[in-house]
Amino acid sequence: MTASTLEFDGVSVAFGGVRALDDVSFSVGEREIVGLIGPNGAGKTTAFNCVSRFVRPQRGRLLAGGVDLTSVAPHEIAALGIARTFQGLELFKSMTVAETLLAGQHSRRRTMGALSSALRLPSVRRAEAVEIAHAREVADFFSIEQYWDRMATELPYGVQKRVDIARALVSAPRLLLLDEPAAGLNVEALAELATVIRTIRAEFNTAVLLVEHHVAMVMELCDRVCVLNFGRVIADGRPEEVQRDPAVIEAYLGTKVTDDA
Amino acid sequence: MHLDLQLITSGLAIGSVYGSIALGLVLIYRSTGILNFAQGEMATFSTYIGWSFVVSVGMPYWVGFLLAVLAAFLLGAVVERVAIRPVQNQPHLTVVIVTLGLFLLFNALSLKFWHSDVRPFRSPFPSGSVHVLGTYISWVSIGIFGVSLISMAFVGIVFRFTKVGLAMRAVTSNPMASALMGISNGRILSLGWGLSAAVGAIAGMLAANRLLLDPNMMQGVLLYAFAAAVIGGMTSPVGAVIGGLVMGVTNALVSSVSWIGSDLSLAATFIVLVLILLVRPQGLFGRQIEVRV
Amino acid sequence: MRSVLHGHPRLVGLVISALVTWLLNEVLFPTPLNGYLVVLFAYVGGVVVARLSRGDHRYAALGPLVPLVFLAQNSIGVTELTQILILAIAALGLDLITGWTGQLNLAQGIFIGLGAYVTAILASKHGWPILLTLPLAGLVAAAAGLLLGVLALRFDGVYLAVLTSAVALAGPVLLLHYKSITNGVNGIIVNQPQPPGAFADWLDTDQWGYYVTVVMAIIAVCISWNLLSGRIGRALRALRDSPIAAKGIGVDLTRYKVLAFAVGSFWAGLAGGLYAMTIGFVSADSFGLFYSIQFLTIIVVGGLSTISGAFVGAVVIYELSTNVQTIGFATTVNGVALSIPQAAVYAILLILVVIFAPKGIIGIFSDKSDWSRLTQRLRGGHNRSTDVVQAQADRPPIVRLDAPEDPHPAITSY
Amino acid sequence: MPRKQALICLVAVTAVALAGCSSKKAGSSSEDGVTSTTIHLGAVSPQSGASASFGDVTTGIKAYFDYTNAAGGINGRKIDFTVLDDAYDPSKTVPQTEKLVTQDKVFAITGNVGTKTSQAVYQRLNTEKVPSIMASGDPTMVSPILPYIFEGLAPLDADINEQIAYVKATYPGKKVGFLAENNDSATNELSLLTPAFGSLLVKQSTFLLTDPDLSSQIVALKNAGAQVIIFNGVPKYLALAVSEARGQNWQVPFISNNASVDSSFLSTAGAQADGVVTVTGFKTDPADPEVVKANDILKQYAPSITPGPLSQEGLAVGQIVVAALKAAGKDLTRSSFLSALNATNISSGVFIGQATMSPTKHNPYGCEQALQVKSGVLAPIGDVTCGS
Repeated sequence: MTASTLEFDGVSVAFGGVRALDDVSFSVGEREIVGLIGPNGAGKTTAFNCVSRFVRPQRGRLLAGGVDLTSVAPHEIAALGIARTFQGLELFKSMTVAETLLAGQHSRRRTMGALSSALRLPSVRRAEAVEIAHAREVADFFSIEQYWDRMATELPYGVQKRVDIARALVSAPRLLLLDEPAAGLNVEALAELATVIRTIRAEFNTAVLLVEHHVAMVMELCDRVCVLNFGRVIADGRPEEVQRDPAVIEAYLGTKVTDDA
Repeated sequence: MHLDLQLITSGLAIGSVYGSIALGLVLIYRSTGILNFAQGEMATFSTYIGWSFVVSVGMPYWVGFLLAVLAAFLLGAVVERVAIRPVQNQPHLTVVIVTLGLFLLFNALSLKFWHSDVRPFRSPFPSGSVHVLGTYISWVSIGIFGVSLISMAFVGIVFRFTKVGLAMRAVTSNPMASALMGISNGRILSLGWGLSAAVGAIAGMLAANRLLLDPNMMQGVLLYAFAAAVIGGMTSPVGAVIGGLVMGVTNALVSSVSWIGSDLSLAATFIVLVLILLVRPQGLFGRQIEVRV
Repeated sequence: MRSVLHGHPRLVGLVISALVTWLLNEVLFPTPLNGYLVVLFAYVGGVVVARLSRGDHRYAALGPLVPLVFLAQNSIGVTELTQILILAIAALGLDLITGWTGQLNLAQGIFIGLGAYVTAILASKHGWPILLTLPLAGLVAAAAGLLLGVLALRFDGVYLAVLTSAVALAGPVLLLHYKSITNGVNGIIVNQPQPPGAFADWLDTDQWGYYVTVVMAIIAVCISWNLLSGRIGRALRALRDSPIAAKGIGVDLTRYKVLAFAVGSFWAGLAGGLYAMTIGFVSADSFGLFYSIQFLTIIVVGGLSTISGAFVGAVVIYELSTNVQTIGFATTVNGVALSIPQAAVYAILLILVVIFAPKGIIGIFSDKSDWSRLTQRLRGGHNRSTDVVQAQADRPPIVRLDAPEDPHPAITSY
Repeated sequence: MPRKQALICLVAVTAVALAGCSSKKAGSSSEDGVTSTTIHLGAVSPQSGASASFGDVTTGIKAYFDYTNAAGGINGRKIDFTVLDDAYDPSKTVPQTEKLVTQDKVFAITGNVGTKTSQAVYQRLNTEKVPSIMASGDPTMVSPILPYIFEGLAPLDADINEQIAYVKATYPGKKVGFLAENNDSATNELSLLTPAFGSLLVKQSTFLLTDPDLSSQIVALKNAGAQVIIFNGVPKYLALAVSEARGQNWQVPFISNNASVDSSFLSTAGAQADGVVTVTGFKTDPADPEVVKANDILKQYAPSITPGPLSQEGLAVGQIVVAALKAAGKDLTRSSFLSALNATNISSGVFIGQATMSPTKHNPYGCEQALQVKSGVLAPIGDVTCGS
């Protein structure tokens, strides 16, 4: 296994008296696709939100490229090469696809540059030109170029989803967090999604951590699967190992192991 | 010492006026989610209607009073129907601008129909003051305080125990679901505005004797009433009235501090307000809004 | 260049407004009505700028020139025009805070007052040349705006409205109190600057003030456009549209919100400096809460998050609030002439504009859906009850204002 | 793209140049505003907003002009009087006044209302050589004398000096409290009260027009041991102050500025108004033929307002203007009008004594009398004093 891109090290989170995460440890290696699954309320989303720093762990460390994420502000996560998508998409409703993809590259310029922006100095123009070119490449990859000047929120749901993923990828992250990417997709789109995610890894050289209800897809797609139940890691390993794990079967008992949620 | 007590009772007296206007604000905010800048001016307008019934037409006081409250109710419902509903689906700021427009409109109409003269309007309460603990409290103030408590109880009961109140809460928190449950959203929203205008009219009619009736009677009050509603947490009738009292007493007390004095009391009062909000951003009686990620 | 009257809804709009204006002017009112004409011109100017600036930022600099149409018509005086441009500069600043960043601000007026005092004090007490004081007026206001911005981080929605209105109320009172600096309630008289040498032959004081204001307005527009059309503008809209996703892409909400307050207040301060220079008299009680609220109505009526909207809004609101006369009907009832007072006309028109053009006057021209909504309503063709339900469900929270109407620049034209 | 940019430049330059051309000031000429049948006069006053009641002054002026027109006009001409609204905001007063001068081309400004709003325009009106009578009593605008600027209201300091004299004579050695709206006229008054009373002035308490009541101010004055209250403000707040004091069982005497003691104060304060003292330059006896005539004019030509000190002041301004226009003769020019204004000497009318102006005195008032409310009516007390 290569050096880890993201490492959970004994992370615990409690809301009031409820332990959402209890001593969770697992890691995502470089260019690895890892699935995070578990029954409802198992703590998947909380784990995800810990990485985005929307939730602060009470104990434990979260390492990304040697930096402890618990000590950085939420908006600094992107600059560390971690990008995420949202289950509710959270597209910017005042922006076109093009602007969304430019906004996605926000973290690539480190300074605010208020003064140089106000005067629109040549450096700003150059940076903008580079960003536009990059945005076009990414748009091309996701086949959303024909919507370039359309308002993102006015597009069909499937296209919006692609815009959401493109917005995350356009920042050239080392780790992409996908929050239930399969939600709301039909069967064909589902099949396509797995391919898309693999291609993303190949093309963009990024590791992927996805939270997903859709167990079958996770098993097919992921290099490694981490199963949470009641805030604890009950299994962590290759899909076929995990699938056979009695603890996992027990956790999913009463619900369908293979299909949706 | 007793003079400082006088300050507090004076503050309580004017604070109950703030509270009674704040009640109307809370009613609208809670039943329709709108911050109504026109609350005070609508109350003034309704008070003039009452004044016209009682003084110009010569009706008995309570008949004129009831007619004015009824007129205010209709006015509120009509305003909701004509001016607010068309912008219901616009962002809040747009709705706020409409209520500002209503503010200007009712002010202009009061000015047009009744001119800027200050007019005397008798109070239903006896004139004169009671002398307790070395302070003088006018019967009018006691009356306003009492009625604002009754209004508060009324609004609280409407919200908590009646079907209408339940429907109001349902409409604000989940309009789609409440429509599916067969609640007529439109009627409920009109009702909310109507009730709020009626509560405002009651406050205006009772306070007119103390504030003196002129077209700008409620402008100063409205500023404090906003603050009162916010301190009270925007949704709580009890909070509105207590917020009003807090604003009244704070204003009276800060103006007696020698280095603040009366010319800075307004500034000082609002600084106190901001400090309270810094400590409790949700107001004294508001619930902490859950932060959803 | 694209046709100004591109598309048939706009044509209908123009014809209707022309008819209405004619009707108001000829049939109902005996007196000539400059005010209504000017509003109509603003409307036409709005069309031109909205159409031109769609897709090309260079045209946005035409915003300040909208009011010029009226000057050419001789329906407006140079001092009036100067004041309209000053209002527009400050409104542009408020739009940055409220329209683009979604922070409701009821205190814009006090920052204008601050700038006005800086210019007045430096110019009349310390003898500075007025033009030198203008940037300083902006900077002092920006510093104060920065402080308010930091405070505003803690508040949201109604609470932010109350915080900023508290500032708007307390500000003038404090300015009046510190008499040794501000001259208290007596105010400060500023000697208006004469045009410098070369211009003195063909410009008088008012015209000089006007040209200075025009130049400042164009600078304000250009800088605002540069800021808003690029990375910073996208960050501000991102944090307004979806704070969560904005954090996700790396926007530092705190810094950008405060930046918006500081820059927005800078324009207010600059406007204040121009105010002192062109009015020649500064007194704190001119900058109260109602003065501030005026700027909210300007940006909403003109069109939120649009640069030209600030200018069109300034023309319309200024004209409505001063030059629209009492509507006196030709008819009388029992010998008493019926009339609607000017303030009521203003209020009614304000409400009508907001109801029928919720995205502002600029919005009418850059978004077809406004017109289709309007025509649909005129035909009576929509279901009320579901409308309200939808309305309630859709209503965004107060700080998340609507999608900006500004025609989004096609990236290709950068 | 360069073509587009060039186009923009062209449009912009044309527009700016256009603005320059069309606004090129012709300079107001001596004959502006006068035709063979009309004299065009104008004024800016608050018609809307919180200070709309000050607009009663221009309503009074207009009533007198209408009355004059109905009586045949002035040397064959009728007065055409335009009043524009500034909502008491100087940033609107300047453009509105300019509009009267440059677009409406009025002959003279007769009755711009208010001190801070007039402050913003009086110097430019003098520069533009437009004869202007400001409806303000602010002494700074007429000292030093500017040739084109006159004032139509009683000078504030004359009223105040009379009040001081009254208090010193009637309540010698008593402690004085000053209760006033936080505005320029109050600051002005304070600068006269402070040297006059010295340490006897124990407390100054101010209020804003946004204050809903005056309870804390009254308590503060009472705490400071004030035995006489000098008030400067508007009728509503005088009524609030009196009723608050009486409500606290405090029978302190009030001395008020004249504008506050109007019919609305008398009716709102009711019996509590009794004893309030004020000083005025106007006749008030309802039986006086001049007062009867004034009230008749207001009733007929300004039916929408209740006659009071403000409309009465307006009437007086109208009377001074009309007298000067008549005296200027058939060949009315600005210079003949100015000479006539400088020679103003009116002995009949609503003023007490004579209204006179001269090249060294641009405010017509001189005589004052103290009045006291007795059984709901203002009655003179003491003698008329004239001269400063």
